[in-house]
Amino acid sequence: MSMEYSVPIYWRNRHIYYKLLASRCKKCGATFHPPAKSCPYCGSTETELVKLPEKGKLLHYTVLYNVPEGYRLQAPLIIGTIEVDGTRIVAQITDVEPEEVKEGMDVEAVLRRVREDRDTGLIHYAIKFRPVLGSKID
Amino acid sequence: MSMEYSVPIYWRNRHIYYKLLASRCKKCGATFHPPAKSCPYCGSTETELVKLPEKGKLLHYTVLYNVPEGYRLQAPLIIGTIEVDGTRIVAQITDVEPEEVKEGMDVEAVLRRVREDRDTGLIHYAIKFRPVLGSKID
Amino acid sequence: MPEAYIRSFGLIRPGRHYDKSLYDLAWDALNMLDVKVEPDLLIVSNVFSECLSGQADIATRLASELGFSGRPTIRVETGETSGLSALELAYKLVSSGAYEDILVLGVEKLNEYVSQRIYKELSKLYHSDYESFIGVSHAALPALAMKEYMARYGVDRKTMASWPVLMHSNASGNKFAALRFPVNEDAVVSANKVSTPLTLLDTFPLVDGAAAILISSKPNGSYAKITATAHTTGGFAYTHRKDPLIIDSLRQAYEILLASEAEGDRIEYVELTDTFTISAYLILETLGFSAPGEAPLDVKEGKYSPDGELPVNAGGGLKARGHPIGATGVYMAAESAGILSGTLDLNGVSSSNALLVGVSGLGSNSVILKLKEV
Amino acid sequence: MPEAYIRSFGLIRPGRHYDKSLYDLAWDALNMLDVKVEPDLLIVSNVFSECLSGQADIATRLASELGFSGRPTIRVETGETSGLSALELAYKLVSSGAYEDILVLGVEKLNEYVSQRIYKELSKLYHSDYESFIGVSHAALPALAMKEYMARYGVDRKTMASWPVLMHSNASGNKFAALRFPVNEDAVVSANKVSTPLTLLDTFPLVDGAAAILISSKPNGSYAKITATAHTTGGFAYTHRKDPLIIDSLRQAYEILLASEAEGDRIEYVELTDTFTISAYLILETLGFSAPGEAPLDVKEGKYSPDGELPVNAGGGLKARGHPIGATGVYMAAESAGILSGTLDLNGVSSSNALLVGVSGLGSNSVILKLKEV
Ligand SMILES: [Zn+2]
Ligand SMILES: [Zn+2]
Repeated sequence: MSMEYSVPIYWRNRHIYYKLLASRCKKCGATFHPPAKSCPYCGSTETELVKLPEKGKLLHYTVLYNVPEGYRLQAPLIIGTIEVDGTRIVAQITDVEPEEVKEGMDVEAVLRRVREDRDTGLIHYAIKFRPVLGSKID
Repeated sequence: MSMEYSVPIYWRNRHIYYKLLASRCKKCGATFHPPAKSCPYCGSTETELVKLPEKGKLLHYTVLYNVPEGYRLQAPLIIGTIEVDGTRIVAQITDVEPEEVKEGMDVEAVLRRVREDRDTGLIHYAIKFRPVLGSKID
Repeated sequence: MPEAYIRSFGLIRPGRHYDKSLYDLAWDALNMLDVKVEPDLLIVSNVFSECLSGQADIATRLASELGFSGRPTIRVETGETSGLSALELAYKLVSSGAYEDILVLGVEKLNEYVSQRIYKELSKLYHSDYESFIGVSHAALPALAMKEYMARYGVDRKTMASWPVLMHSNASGNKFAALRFPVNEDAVVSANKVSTPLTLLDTFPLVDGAAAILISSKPNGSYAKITATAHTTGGFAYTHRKDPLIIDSLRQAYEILLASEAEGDRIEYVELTDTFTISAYLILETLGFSAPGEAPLDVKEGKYSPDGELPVNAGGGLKARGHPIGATGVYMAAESAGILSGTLDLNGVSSSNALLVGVSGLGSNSVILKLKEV
Repeated sequence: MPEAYIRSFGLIRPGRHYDKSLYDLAWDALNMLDVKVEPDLLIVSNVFSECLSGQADIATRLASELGFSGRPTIRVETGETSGLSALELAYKLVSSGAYEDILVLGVEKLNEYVSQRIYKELSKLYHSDYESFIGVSHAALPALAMKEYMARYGVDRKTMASWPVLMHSNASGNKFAALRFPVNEDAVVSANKVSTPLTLLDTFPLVDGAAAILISSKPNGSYAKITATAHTTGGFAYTHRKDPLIIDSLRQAYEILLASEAEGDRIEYVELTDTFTISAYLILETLGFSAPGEAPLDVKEGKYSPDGELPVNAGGGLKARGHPIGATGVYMAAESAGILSGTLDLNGVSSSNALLVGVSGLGSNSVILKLKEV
């Protein structure tokens, strides 16, 4: 099955995939991820990009078995909600077995392979979160 | 690039791809191809499948260079409008070089490979038309 | 000002119809209508035809296939609420006098490829540049919301299973339901894991389906009337919403709907988009029918059962009747019109009004329709 | 009864905007509007977002990206006439009093993949179960119609090139055109073969684009008004039409439009969907502006030039301004509103009315709008 993914889309989104960027609304002050030009809370189009710290706390996670086409090699995926400095992020949790994941554990951002495009040979990367050393056994 | 094509769609359409079937409208008498449940001319839903003769006349043709994804191996394609017993059909013209095709030539239906699905290894067939022997030099 | 009536409806049993094309399904639904259909406008609700059937301009193709050539047609799409959006549009156009008879046709043909491919398509209902890209399928975000719900309100996994148990029970009494077998809580909890703690029985089946409704300004012989609608949008990404357990767009839509009604009669029946078990609970709580954290127990105690205080999804809902994405809203309206007119027996439920509640994703948009008996 | 005015419009120059997303393009077009936009409804016209951008429910995603969260939105799609269908719908909803301000946003992002992939998507505008399957691309059927036209009327290839020559000339004077270079007949004939005898210069460029129009019931400060529309469907397959050189659906739509008008003023300006060279000729002849077989010579002799008897596509048309599929109809209306209001100079054309003529494929559906100056 095809795993093709648009090269221009990936290229345009690379800052979101490679760095922990969020948007901050100048009107209502909300910070949100993924970044967007308009504030989802108040509709203001006055927003600015902010860099988030790379450490956060895992709030909730799920182990995803029914992955979409293109992600089968890595299944199951661990997907978590992470709070970073008050901002919630959904991301993959990596470098850990599903049974070792604990809600509340400290996690940090790392760049990891998300998918491979079999047809073009391209490899796509994005930020995932891994447990901070020593945090697993909290 | 992917060449995937739906297996159920191909299977359901196999009668159209393998046989020269048209629909005849019981209300206005029109015969049309590809077959459909409703008559495109009068809107009647009283139609019946009819088998067309396998020989016809090439009305017009084009040599298609910008083929869609999945058809590159066979490019350029010769696409023609063929009149079979008063019914017009659009189909590929095969077994002939582009420069040998003549409008007005007699053609006959044959089953030929239309596309290959690289991912599944499936080969898709459909009716094409080839010049009737001796007709080329008319 | 004219009113907008449901003059006729038709629907097929959702399922894996490998032997039928999208056009065949629409044909079958259309042929169940009990009137001669000569619409001034055909509105088609469909989400995935370009990608799964390889056909753009599906509305025109359908007009041609169904014998409506010549008549105008448009396709309307708003994700999982597409069918309700199409009906809302028909309501606006008929009640404003722009058209007299509009045929709304919801149709979706998912089963043209293997499930993996369908999951990929379904993930397009979420934020494609971030959520879909990092591998979030259609089930992962509901699973995260479910985890958060269970943690915040202290609800155990078995109690969470109340919803699918009720839906499978309701579907057993609906000849148009895809899954007509009962399940118990243990079966739900121990079913195949899809995205923990969410199992296969917390999700909708991947079905094809088609349903048709004729909306008319003429009351004669009609089954119900549409009296009010509301439609809102919310943050598109899961983390673009303040609280994943409150559906802001739905709360706003419900406030708009209530404010638009002169007489606020008590809601007697609800159809809602229980795309996942958690979706049903969040909708019931956002609308105020259950207090936060109490929907699962309310379900379990029978509040929303066919003989309960407020029957919900008497035909089995998305969970068990099935969720043919673009067609679903039309199914909801068709089943409700059957109940309101007493012409469709769904576990004995009768009612004089119905609230149709649609949420796409986990709240990217919400559409509500109010129906009344005629 | 209220009327429907074009209160404001914005558009970006179509092109290959690799550095901009679909949302960026929409943002840019929206920001060109000269009023604060607070629409009661957002109608998005787009054909290929699911397959090329991986995003379903593109209307809600756009509402979220553009700061319209909360407001209702729907996506409308009817193939190549999508933009005109969206505008027709806005006209019906505003002129019937259902809404006061509707933002119509046409946006298409084709250039996310290589051309081969885009050709595959474009072939979905044709009959997918037969035509697309046997390998017919978007250009093969127009090529067959072109061959038939040349044979029936005895028009040579060089005369057929009159249309692209005029369109490139017109586009040179349009700052919003994708291709702003002149071409001559020899250049058209000898350009790369796409599908003989049709060359690259007989086809539209593969561009991204976005255009926005605010339709309002309030006349103050508006640029034009929509006074009538017609919308029809025809046979979906090429061989489901009696004569490939007459567009039945368009003829029917034009008859409906003319019948709906109390006063039949002379048409002074036309915008039409010249998807291919042959499309322009067939539309001009079906509408009766040129006699059968005479459109190419009429074009060559200047009848449709900016200073001619009936200026057509003063901004370069689909051929040279560009054809961002779902956005195209909105471009047509925006450029016409610019001409009618005297605020956009397209080669000096001025007019008091405009006919916008859209045909999808070679006649699967047709949509016409009539605009007048205010
Ligand atoms: Zn804000
Ligand atoms: Zn007929």
